[in-house]
Amino acid sequence: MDWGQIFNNTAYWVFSPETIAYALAATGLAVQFGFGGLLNFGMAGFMALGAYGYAISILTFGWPWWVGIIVGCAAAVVFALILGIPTLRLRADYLAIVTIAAAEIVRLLLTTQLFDAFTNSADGLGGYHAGFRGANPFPKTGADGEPIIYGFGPWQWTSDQLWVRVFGIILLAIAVYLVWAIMRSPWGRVLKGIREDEDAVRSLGKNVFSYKMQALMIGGVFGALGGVVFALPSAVVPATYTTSLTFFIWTILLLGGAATVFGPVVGSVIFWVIMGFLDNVLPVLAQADILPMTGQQAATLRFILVGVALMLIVIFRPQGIFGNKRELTFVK
Amino acid sequence: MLFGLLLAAGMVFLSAPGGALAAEAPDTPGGDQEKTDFYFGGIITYDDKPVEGVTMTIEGGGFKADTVTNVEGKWRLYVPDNDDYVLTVDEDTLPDGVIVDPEQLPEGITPKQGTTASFDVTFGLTGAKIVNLFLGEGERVTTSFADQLTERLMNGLNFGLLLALAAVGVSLIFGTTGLSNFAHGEMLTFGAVMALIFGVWLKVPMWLTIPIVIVLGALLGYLLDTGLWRPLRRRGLGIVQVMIVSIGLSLAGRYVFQYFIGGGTYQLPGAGAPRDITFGPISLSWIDIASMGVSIVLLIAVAFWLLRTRVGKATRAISDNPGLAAASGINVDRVIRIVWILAAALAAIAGVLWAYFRPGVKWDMGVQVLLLIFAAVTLGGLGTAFGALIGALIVGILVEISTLWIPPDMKYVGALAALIVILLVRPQGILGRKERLG
Amino acid sequence: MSATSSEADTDVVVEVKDLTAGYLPGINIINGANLIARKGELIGIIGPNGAGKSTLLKSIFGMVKVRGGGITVDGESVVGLKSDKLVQRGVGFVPQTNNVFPSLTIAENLQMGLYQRPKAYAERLEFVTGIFAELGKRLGQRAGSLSGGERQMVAMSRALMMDPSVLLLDEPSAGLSPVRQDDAFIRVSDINKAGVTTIMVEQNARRCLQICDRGYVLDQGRDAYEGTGRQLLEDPKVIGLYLGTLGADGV
Amino acid sequence: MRRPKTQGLAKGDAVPGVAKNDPVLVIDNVTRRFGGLTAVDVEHLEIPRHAITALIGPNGAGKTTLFNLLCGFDKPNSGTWSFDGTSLSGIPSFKVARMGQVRTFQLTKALSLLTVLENMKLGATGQKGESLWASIIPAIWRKQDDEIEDKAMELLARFKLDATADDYAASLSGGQRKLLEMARALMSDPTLVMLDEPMAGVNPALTESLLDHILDLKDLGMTVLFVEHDMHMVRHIADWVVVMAEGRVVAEGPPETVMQDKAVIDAYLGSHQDVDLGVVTGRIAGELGESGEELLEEIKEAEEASIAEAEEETK
Amino acid sequence: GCASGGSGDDGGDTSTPEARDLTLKIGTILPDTGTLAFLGPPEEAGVGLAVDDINEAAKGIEVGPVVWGDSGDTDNKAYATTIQKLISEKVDAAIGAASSGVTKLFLDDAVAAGILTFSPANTSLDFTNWDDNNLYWRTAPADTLQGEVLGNVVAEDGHENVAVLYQNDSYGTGLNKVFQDTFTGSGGKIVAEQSYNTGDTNFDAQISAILASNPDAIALITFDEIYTIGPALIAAGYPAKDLYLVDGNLKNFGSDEKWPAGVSMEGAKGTSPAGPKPDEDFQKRLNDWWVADGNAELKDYTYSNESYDAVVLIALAALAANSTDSADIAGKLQEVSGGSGDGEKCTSFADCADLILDGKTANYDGYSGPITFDEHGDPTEATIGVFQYGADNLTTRIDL
Ligand SMILES: Nc1ncnc2c1ncn2[C@@H]1O[C@H](COP(=O)(O)OP(=O)(O)OP(=O)(O)O)[C@@H](O)[C@H]1O
Ligand SMILES: Nc1ncnc2c1ncn2[C@@H]1O[C@H](COP(=O)(O)OP(=O)(O)OP(=O)(O)O)[C@@H](O)[C@H]1O
Ligand SMILES: [Mg+2]
Ligand SMILES: [Mg+2]
Repeated sequence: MDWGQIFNNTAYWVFSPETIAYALAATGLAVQFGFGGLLNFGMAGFMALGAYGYAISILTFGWPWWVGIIVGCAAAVVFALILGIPTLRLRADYLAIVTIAAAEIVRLLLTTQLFDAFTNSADGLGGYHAGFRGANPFPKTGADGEPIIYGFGPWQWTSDQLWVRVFGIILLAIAVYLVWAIMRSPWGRVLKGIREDEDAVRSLGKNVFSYKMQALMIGGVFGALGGVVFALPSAVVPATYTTSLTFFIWTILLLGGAATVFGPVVGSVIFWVIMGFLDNVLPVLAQADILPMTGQQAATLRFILVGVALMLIVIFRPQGIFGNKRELTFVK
Repeated sequence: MLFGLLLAAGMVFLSAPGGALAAEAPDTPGGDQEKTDFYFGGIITYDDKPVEGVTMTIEGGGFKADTVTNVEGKWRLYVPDNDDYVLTVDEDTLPDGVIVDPEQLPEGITPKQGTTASFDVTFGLTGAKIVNLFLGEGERVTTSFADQLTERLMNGLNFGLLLALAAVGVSLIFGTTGLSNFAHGEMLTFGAVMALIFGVWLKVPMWLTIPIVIVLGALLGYLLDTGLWRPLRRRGLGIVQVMIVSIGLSLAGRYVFQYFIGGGTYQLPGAGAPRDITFGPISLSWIDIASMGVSIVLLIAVAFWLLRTRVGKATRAISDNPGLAAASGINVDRVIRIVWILAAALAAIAGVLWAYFRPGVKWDMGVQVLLLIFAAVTLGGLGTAFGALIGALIVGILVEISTLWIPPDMKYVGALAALIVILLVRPQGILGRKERLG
Repeated sequence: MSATSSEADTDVVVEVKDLTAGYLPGINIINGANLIARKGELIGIIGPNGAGKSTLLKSIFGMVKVRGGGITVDGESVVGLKSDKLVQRGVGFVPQTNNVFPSLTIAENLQMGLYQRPKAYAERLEFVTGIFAELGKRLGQRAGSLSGGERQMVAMSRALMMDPSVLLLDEPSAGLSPVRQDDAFIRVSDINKAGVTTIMVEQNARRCLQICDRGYVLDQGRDAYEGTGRQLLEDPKVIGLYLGTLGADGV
Repeated sequence: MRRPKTQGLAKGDAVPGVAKNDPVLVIDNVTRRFGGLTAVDVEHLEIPRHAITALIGPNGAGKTTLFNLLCGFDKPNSGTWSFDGTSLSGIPSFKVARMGQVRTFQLTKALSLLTVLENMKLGATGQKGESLWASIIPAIWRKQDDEIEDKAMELLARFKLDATADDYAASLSGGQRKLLEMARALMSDPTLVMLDEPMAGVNPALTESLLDHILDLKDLGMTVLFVEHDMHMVRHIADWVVVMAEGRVVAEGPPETVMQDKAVIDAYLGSHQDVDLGVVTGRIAGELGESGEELLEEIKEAEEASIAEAEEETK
Repeated sequence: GCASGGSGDDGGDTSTPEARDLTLKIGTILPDTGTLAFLGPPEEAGVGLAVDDINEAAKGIEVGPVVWGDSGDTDNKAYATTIQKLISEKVDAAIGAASSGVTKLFLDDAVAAGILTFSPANTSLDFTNWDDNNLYWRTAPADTLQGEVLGNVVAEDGHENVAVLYQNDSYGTGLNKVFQDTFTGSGGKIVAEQSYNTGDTNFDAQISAILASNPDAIALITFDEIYTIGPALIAAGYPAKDLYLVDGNLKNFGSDEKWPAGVSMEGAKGTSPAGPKPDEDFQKRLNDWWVADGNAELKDYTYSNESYDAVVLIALAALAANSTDSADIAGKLQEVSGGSGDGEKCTSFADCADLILDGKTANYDGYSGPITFDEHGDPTEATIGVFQYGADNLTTRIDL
């Protein structure tokens, strides 16, 4: 068994676009749930809108890639509005179901053949990279004409791959900074207050609805950016944006700590590192007959273990990596 | 075009009789000609009856042949090459007064200028081109809208009832512990898989399998509670944390099923029984009837339990305030355990019914309805078991009838959108009640 | 604390000895508190806000983890027992806050009080509605929609339903109108006279001390003063620190 | 030590609905029904400015419900009311609070996972940093925030909560929550503060010192409307008392007069405020006195009545 | 992509055959988990058997141990880690994925890493013009051909009013469209058209809508969902002989424990790409290989032919290029498939390898039919077999 290789393959996930994308979305969820108490179970919907907004802008309308990103974010804001105006008055747990349903509706609308001309229905969209790659500031080939490989150790990327990561990390850094900045401001205080008791905050003269809406939008935009980063190096396929995606984002959020700034980032790294590690190690064990099972069962075992690992982490560190243990004494 | 594309379906070579002079219809269409890689064929009917003895002629590229339709109205004409041809129907050989009506020609085929029954025909990618002529006024009997609606309402009722079994469980768990149990779908799958193991693999008769499944379901509930949920309560985990645990459990559970039964679909004994019991437009199989019967009986039993027993009330007390419930002498852990056992047993049986309804047992069959179950529970008002029942019926019926109006690949959109709309009108759900403030 | 407690004391019903307890790790809220309630006694506990009065009651009732010291009920240690076990032993408890089941009706709230002996419902209901007649008329109303005072009545009634032999009351009079307050105190006294050992925490300190046999003043998790109700009521130090002069000037 | 009461608040005799010289809050025909129960039915009521008004009445009289209505937390079946001359019907609760009419809740609403200090700071109005864009740039709000913090600490000290400033509000005791609830409302320097049983569960010694604070506030020009069952307190600080029963205003006037009102005594106060319960319950020997005997009598009667009623029902 | 078309031609002169000593590294990214997991075993068996056959032939190319990887589905995102594993293991070619959607999600990564992606099952038209550096190939024939054959079969059976139930993805919609065009072009009418989404588990509403239109025949363009849809249709009293299946669901139900006993498909027909060679023997070999690898018996052979052929083609191309570099292999794939037009037909790896080693140009026709790639890496040629179920619920080839 080549542990070095397994380590390398696992380390890859620290800087993968998926990790960055999930971290962005989880940061959005931290704003919505961790700080604002909004049980948004529709994060996949926001991500889908970001990704599709980006892809459709480029493919159908021929707009530049950065306009695509703006369109994706705008779509998320509009979705937040449509979703928020009627539902933010609902009790928290009702909100959860409504958002889950709304995200599923988004996915189904993207899947149906009704809008095939824009969405390519179930097949999804791809091949929109030219603009983004054109903006790549890192030279692709060196003087000798050979492609340049950037990075070191387990992290080696072509210039396009590097560009996706750099761009993603910049977005993530901005998002994290914003969250950090606004959550220590009076704005954040109001939001946290709303999480605890809306009526009390209302009685103190704060426009609760407006704050919730702002949180939903900010979180939604981060989610959409996550969707964009997820789509940047690959494609957008509607079946990606299932409720499982939302669940994974939630898990990531709680792994890191719900009302924390860096929690989502660390949670995302943990999540993908677990995924990557198990994917590398299990088949090897199965092949070496250490695990008495077929390759297919080993692959399946990965998800069993991912599930169990998530449970265990939440059970044994319920406040998350960065969470405050003190808070736990008082959770309802 | 150097034909890079394609090839023919026909690969069988018979020693065919040479020369095709058609006066008599061949037994098999085209049996009177030499087989080649390319042929035209078709059928001619008039008022839904095959027309025999119609002469068909093909001509093009210097080749010409004809044939006559057989008893089934079928004909086939082989041609040597992929080329453009003209196909002619000898209208004289059609029944008296019948002509080739341009209205009834296949899409994209029009008579040649100046004729009524000669057409340009070409091949597509394959070596066969079929030209069917369905002449006369064929009257098609389709199911009327009203009948369709009735039938679907019945289906929806059946579906709704089995959803209700699961939804009541979800609602009870939510009502007692505040937990949205995202692993409930797997508890359904568990029931179905157990039915598969006992009913199919171990060949236990179904009347015995069902009770076994219920017992195993209850056991699952017991084990989950003692092994997982109760320790979590002890540790004082927040409700969202527990919810994430249930998500992890759902993932693990789902893949455990896939680990053991793979990705395929299996059938339980009796699945696909004919729907031969009819009431007007509704036709049901005995499985459907048994399924609805089981659901109704179980739901009544649960309702009685909730209304009449103090444990039922205790569940609500615990959901309000577990500390105070304990202070009232309620053994909170015990009641919660009962709820889990009950919910898991109901879910297991719902899983079996779901396996008959779909039909089929599959590793992820449970998650597929999870959202519908949650929609039902929410629709009815979170934590109210009777609300869950009503919600489930609404969701079940909506899913079944909505595609009468919307595209079928959006069939869940209807139910989910309805959920949102209803919640907007009644934010506390159908049977839910508002809280007082201050 | 009091030297009066001795091993020979046979009718001690509740005894708290050098109790330490708390919520957050490392922070003790109760710091070596002692308390004794003998059979049929009415004990009052007063003290400033945050002194640990409620925590003391909750520790007795098994709702707060005991970190040191001992608690006995009827001579047996109850440390580590869960609430429902204490109910089985005839201990009743009215918490200070969140003391009703909001989504249950008044009737159901009362039934919960009798969870372990549902048969006696009718009889006990009569007893309870005899005290709070308002409730009897509104048995079907959900407790969540009740006014503050009405809730408090439901909370009291729920605990009285089970006919306890030891009653722990955390501020039973809070939020009741003056008539109802007097009523409540007199009832508590009556119940106590009927043989129910009662421990009552009150901020309505004067009223409480007027009717109780003995009183404790709890401050910062330990008992600062102890004595008969009258002694405390008249102790100038207690007045200055805990009772205030508002009620005493008798305007 | 006792400060003089504000006099001459009403324009005429102290009857229910009497007009005030300078009303801050005017209520007209406000009703609220829950199913068959009319919880609030106030024909006309004016709350005087720069004075302390007590709202008293039996449990379930509709006091809290009236608060809910006035502050936009609940919708009345009918009626109008105005604050400082602006009509408030249909105005959402947060706007009401912004206009300077702030309330507390009888069942406290501590923001559990915020520290006590944060709870307090949330109470301040007009914070620049509460807008999303400004929040990103601390320079905009830092100074104001520090001022707010100072003020909060000052109030906390007064409410004996300064030691808990950095604890989560969830860890407060019942009485401390009441205190926090009130202190937080005072953070916004309201024109009118509406306190729903602020002192229930608060230690009497502390109550006393807080009453002084309230009186100070009055001197600073604030209007206070509070619900309270502690008659000592009402007597001590209220300039005006409004009595509600079964949703209606049944009496109002200066405390001394209202508390002599026979109807009020019967329905609410009872005539035995100063009876020693120890004597009544026979726990200590002593003069029972006339009112003590009455009290016993009454209790016996009430008991018999309800037993009779219960018996009738069972029949 | 654009193949360097001319390169194969100068191999024609009588240069001395050179011996090869190549080691090829292959990885798979096929569905072991997720909704398409039932497709994994037959595909992996195809790959495994092909590798064994190649190694056994010992023609100077050896395929190293296969790096088995799970593609999962879009829901569980297993592909994401798997493709990285294959990249870091430096495989020359990745066989997969089964679903076009999944392939789309990782294809750009694979292309960036310079590995050849070879799908046995993708049918989406989007890949034809994908920016893939000529590194994407597939053996699943375009749906166009099968759709037309299906349309002709149904039409020739004389059905006038036909309903279609199809899966809403590239496979289903593509096949459905061609089928409908052909069928309506030959005089029939589509009276009901119902679709469902991948992963749906209940088709009640669709079935009810189809039956309500009283169709003469029903075309079922599905995958594994047939196990649910088939029994449901037959339970509703629809005659099996009027059902038409496609390669995604044409299975031997008679030997399949997943099919409910007693539900007869007798008379139902179906189309499927099929090679010139009979399948029975091949399927037995696949099954033997699979069982020998420690698995339970194969139930299903969907796309196993295509997977087998994919590996063989890659090996042949490597042999022809005398290189295991992905780009070099890609450069030869069209040639060995017969796409250069001057190859000599051969139907097994050993035969084709001999041709190549003799310096000739091979034109491999495999179990999935006469594969011929166009310059996009899409197969242009296929034989579509027509099959019919007998009383034993097994299919026999009946080509019309
Ligand atoms: N949401 C509601 N549904 C039904 N009844 C209600 C609701 N809210 C209040 N009530 C009833 O209205 C009446 C008035 O309640 P309110 O809370 O205003 O009383 P209160 O005067 O504040 O009493 P207390 O002094 O006990 O707090 C009570 O009888 C209460 O039961
Ligand atoms: N759940 C809790 N978690 C942490 N600390 C708590 C908790 N509840 C109470 N405390 C702390 O314990 C101390 C005592 O609380 P307790 O409720 O026992 O006071 P109390 O004497 O009943 O006061 P009050 O008269 O105000 O009800 C308080 O200072 C409070 O900070
Ligand atoms: Mg207390
Ligand atoms: Mg009130």
